[in-house]
Amino acid sequence: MHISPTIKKTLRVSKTCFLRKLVIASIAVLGYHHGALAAPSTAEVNTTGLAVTDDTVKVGILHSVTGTMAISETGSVQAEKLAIKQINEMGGVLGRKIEYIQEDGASDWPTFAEKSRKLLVNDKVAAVFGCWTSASRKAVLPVFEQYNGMLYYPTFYEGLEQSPNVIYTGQEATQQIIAGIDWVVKEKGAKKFFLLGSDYIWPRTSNKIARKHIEKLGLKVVGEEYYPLGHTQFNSVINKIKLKKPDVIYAIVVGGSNVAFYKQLKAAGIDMTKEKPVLLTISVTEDEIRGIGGENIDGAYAAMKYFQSLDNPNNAEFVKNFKAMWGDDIVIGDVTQAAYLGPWLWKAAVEKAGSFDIDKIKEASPGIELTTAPEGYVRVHENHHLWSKTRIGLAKKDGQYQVIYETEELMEPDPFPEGYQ
Amino acid sequence: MVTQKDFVLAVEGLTVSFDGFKAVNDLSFYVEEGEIRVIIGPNGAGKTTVLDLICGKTRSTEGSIKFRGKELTKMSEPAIVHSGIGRKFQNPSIYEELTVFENLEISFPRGHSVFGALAFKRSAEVIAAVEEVADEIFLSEHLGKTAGLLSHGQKQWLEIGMLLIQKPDLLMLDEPVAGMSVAERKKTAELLNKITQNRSVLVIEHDMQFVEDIAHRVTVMHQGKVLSEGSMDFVKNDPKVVEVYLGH
Amino acid sequence: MFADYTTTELVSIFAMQGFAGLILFSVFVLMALGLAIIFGQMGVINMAHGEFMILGAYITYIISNLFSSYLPGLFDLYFFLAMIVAFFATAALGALVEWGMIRHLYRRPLDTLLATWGLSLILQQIYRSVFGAREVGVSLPDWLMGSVPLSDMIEIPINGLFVMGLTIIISVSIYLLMFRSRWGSQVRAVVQNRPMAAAVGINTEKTDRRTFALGCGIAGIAGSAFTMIGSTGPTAGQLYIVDTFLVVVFGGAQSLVGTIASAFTISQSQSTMEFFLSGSMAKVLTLLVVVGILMLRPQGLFALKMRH
Amino acid sequence: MSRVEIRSYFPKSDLVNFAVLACLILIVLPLSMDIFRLNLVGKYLTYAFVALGLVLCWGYGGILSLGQGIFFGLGGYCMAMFLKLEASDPESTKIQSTPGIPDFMDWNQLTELPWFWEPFYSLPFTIIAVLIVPTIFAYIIGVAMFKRRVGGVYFAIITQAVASILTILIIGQQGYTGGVNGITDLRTLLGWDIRTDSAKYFLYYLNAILLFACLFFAQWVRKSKLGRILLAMREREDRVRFSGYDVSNFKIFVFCLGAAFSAIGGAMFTLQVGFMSPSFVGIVPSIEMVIFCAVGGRMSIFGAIYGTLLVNWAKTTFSESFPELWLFAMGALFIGVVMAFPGGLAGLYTDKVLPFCKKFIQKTRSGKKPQQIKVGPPKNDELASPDLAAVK
Repeated sequence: MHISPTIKKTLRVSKTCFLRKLVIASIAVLGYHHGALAAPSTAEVNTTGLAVTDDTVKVGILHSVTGTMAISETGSVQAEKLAIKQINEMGGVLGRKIEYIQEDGASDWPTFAEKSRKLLVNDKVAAVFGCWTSASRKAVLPVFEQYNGMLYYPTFYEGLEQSPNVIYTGQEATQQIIAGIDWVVKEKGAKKFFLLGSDYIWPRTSNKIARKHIEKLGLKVVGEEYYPLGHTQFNSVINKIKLKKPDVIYAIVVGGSNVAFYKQLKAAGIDMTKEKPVLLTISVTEDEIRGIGGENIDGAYAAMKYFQSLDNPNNAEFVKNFKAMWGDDIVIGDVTQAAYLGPWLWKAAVEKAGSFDIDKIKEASPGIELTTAPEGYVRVHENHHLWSKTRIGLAKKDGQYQVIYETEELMEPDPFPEGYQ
Repeated sequence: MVTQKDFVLAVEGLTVSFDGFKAVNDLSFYVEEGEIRVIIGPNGAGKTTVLDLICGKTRSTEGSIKFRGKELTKMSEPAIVHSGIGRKFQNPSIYEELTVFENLEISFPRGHSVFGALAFKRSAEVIAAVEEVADEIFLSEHLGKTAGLLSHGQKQWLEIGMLLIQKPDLLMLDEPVAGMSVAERKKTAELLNKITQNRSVLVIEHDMQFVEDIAHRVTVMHQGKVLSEGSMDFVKNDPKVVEVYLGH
Repeated sequence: MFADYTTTELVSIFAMQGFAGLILFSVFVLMALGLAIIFGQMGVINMAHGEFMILGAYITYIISNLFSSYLPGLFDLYFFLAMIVAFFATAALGALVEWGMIRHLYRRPLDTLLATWGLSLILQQIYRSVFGAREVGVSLPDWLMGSVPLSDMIEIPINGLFVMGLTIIISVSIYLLMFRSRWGSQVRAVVQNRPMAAAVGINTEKTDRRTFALGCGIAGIAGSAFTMIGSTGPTAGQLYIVDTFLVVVFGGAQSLVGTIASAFTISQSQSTMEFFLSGSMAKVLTLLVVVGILMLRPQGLFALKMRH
Repeated sequence: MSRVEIRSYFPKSDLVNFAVLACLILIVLPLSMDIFRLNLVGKYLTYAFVALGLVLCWGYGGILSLGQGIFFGLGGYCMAMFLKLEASDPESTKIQSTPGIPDFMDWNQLTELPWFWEPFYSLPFTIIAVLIVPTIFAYIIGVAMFKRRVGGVYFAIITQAVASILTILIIGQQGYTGGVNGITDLRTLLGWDIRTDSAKYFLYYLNAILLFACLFFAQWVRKSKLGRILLAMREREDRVRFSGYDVSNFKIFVFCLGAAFSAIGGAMFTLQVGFMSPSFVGIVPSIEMVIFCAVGGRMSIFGAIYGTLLVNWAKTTFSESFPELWLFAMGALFIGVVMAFPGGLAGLYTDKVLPFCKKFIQKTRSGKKPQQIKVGPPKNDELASPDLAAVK
């Protein structure tokens, strides 16, 4: 994986504040004396008429600020703004400060399509960081492909998609699922699984992958249930769980339903700390726990690539900066971290390509690596997804996860898993 | 028992109960061809309910209503109307947002199906019919006026006119002169006498003077039953009727 | 369908599902009682009912935070205070809304629907601005958590029992208030014949305002109780509104007993079906059956036949 | 039709309205906007179909449906199914385990096309289905409700419930419907790329022409006896019934008509936006469409279109600059229109602007001398207006 040494260096130095300041200072000094060197000419780096001037470059942030999804997407917006701010403090991208245009998708898929068209056609942004649900991504995807835009999509999702115009900074389903199930089988001796989800594509596809994998291991799925989005009564399914006595409840419940599900699970006498059964989820990040309440989910396990409690210097720095910018009581979940990677990956790609042109970025993206990622180290795969490790977190009363396991190797992203379709 | 063919309307054993309360209880009466029958009775006697039952607004629990030998109790309201019964409501029930012309036109018996109404044309025939009725109900000067702007009496006439244009065989009027001035009342009696030449009429009324003016026969109802029936003079002197009226 | 289970299991299933149905029933009753008063008695279609409930939930959230910061010793008891405050706060908001908006619209029920929908949007945005777009977690006192085991299969959640108890208390209070108090007879008089009620000296405006406020207040208590089983977020109220209206309409809008009966029917059938079908299909079937029955009996289960 | 007939169906004032609207939609907007904005306007105009149907249903018929999104969605889905099949030819889906079926079916382990998708290979069938499927659905609901005399508030609530049932079904049956994502990534219509600028212009004009066709039809219905019966019915249902009309049939008709209009809007939406999703079938968009109609004026077919354009324009502008304020504005709009201007824009125009203009004209004509202006209720001739003029 080729990456220019200077970029690598730049990324590494961002690790500590002191060094970063030094770099900014030196860039400033350089810029002062040798302006032409620091910022290559606009005509050179922008041959397709994007909104790039001699000292600014426009990007778009497209998330729901209103509507039902605002709950989830707030964290992503904050992370993207933080990354942009930090990049600007380091001197921007190719010597240009990033200016962002924020649009509201209003939790409404056609609005997402409309706004993405606005960002690409009217504002001619160089990249868009945004979308959260699969539905919103599906709605904007044709727009990005038609107008040749670049989307950095942060959410873990069901896979089954691979567009040259999208960099998927979250995990696709196999990365999250297979490692999680392997772990619970090996460590907890699980044999019987109960699959549960909200009724839409991500939980359904994920459960399909999970079921295939479970059955391949020669184990049993004893139940599979879906409830409409926003459903708040889970007593029936809890009864079914009690009756089927699975070893693992594999839960992919989302949104407000989550809160109801965990509260009712606890109230019904299923104490997750006793691990009878073990609860393994791929949909509850620290963000969701705030609504659920730490005491209600204490003892559950989650399989994803990032937890706020992850112990490494990159993450310590990230959490510190995030809190400094957005307040001390904020929590950071998996998607928030993935959203934070977006601007950095884009910056790296632009610098590697030496241009803002979308086609060049597309080409330059595979192989980009971030050693400064809060989750540790990520690398862009040929299929525009990220190589990343999957970790298992144990939910604690204080609303944080304790990381108890991580895969040794980076998991290869495989959006179209053989035999799972 | 007389054969029903002699009657325009034969009501027999009619009963309706609302959650156990029998508003009309085993009621029977017969209306002859060309007769003006007035139903009187104290409040709550079930007079309006009888009209509701005949025109199908309320469904009977038991009993039969035969109009020219045809059973009405199972027919839909529009079908009852088409068989030749017209009904005026207690409060003037006209379309206040439409003009007098349009009010009458809607009641003109043509284009009653959905597509009939879409294809309906305001032909010379319709205009002539409307103008003729308007003349009868003293409103020919007001054809273009929005009906909501008419006086109370005029509204009553308009509704009667809306029935006339249907050319019904049996006309049912619920308190046609309520709220009218003396002059209007006289005009209405005149109108009723004119229009009842070739049809039967069933009237509910409280105004005894008016009843005397128009009634051929009177049926007195009390607590859902017929209390007395006969000419105005007869019922006026019926001790049962006196008892009920004075008792109140 | 039944073949997969043994007889003892089936018995347990029905017992557990029956109980789950009872919890659902309590939830429905709590949601619907306030609406039944507002819609059934006053004819106002309050689409913001869910947002009134969420106000109650947010108040519970605030009070639980206040207790844990300032009176941690009394934390176990905060819930009762929270419910009372929730009641009065939502009732006050209800009275304000009635005064500012609803009273001008009594003759146009369909317009109350649109106006209150607008109100619901505004309230949602206020919640979002004040409490943030994310859901808030309301921590419960320990005694409300956990369950009472009856057999090794059957366990009864304490918060479920609490909600049920609350439902009974509120239903009985409403009954007493509406049918045994002077105020209740005034409300019913106003509903049945406004001019007459005014003529005999009832202050109809005041009665309207109090009735509306009472309906909203009950929504507040319901919202407070729902923090135990559901989520508290700016848009959570919308999840309830269609179900709630169906319960009220199905019961026969003017009958409080009907509301309770319909809540019972819908909740039991839904929870039984949920066990044998997927959750989504159970929901669809329940809604279909309710709509179907409403077509056959548009006046609802318990409407009186009236003379026209 | 005689000249008199035509005049009675299209009185002068309405002809002016038609001309103004045509001028705005066909000339002014396309000339003053780039294709991106024009495409947005085209999208808004698809909602105008729904609002137009609501004017007839709600304004004239007094039937408030909170489920118009159902028909918009069904029409849109019919069109989307055709386009999706075209986009799913074996060549472009060859990476799937079952090539030749839509991608989402493949993800859901479907190995062959469900039977009800088959006919959507045919464009003529699709066009008929766009109109017929929602209309039949509306007919079933209408018969079930109106024959049983369910009306008013009850009808509104039940349509809402039906909308939520359908949403859950569409989302739950994702193998057949595309689930919550909807049917996306639609590219061509009979090989013609619908995403190009020229296609967008064409579709905009097609949309506008269809809208005008619906407007003319609505105008005809409104001015026919049926329109007057609807008004009469709204006011005195019993009177109409006892004048020999089967009231329920008229309600069913106007409800079906509203559904058919909405369905055309839905199909045009799919063509212009390039996808269809269950979020249109739900309650929220259905109620929003009612507000478009209310803002424009529930009694005015022109108002419905201006209302739709205005609200959506405001929505786009507001949410671009102050996303947080948008809901406040929308909420205030709902309350304001209902409480202060029940007649909507159209009412404002006829009650305030028109009299003011007349006064102004009269004043300027008669110089400084204030002329006697008619006060109180308008007299015969004014109100009798063209209809009666045609009679006499």
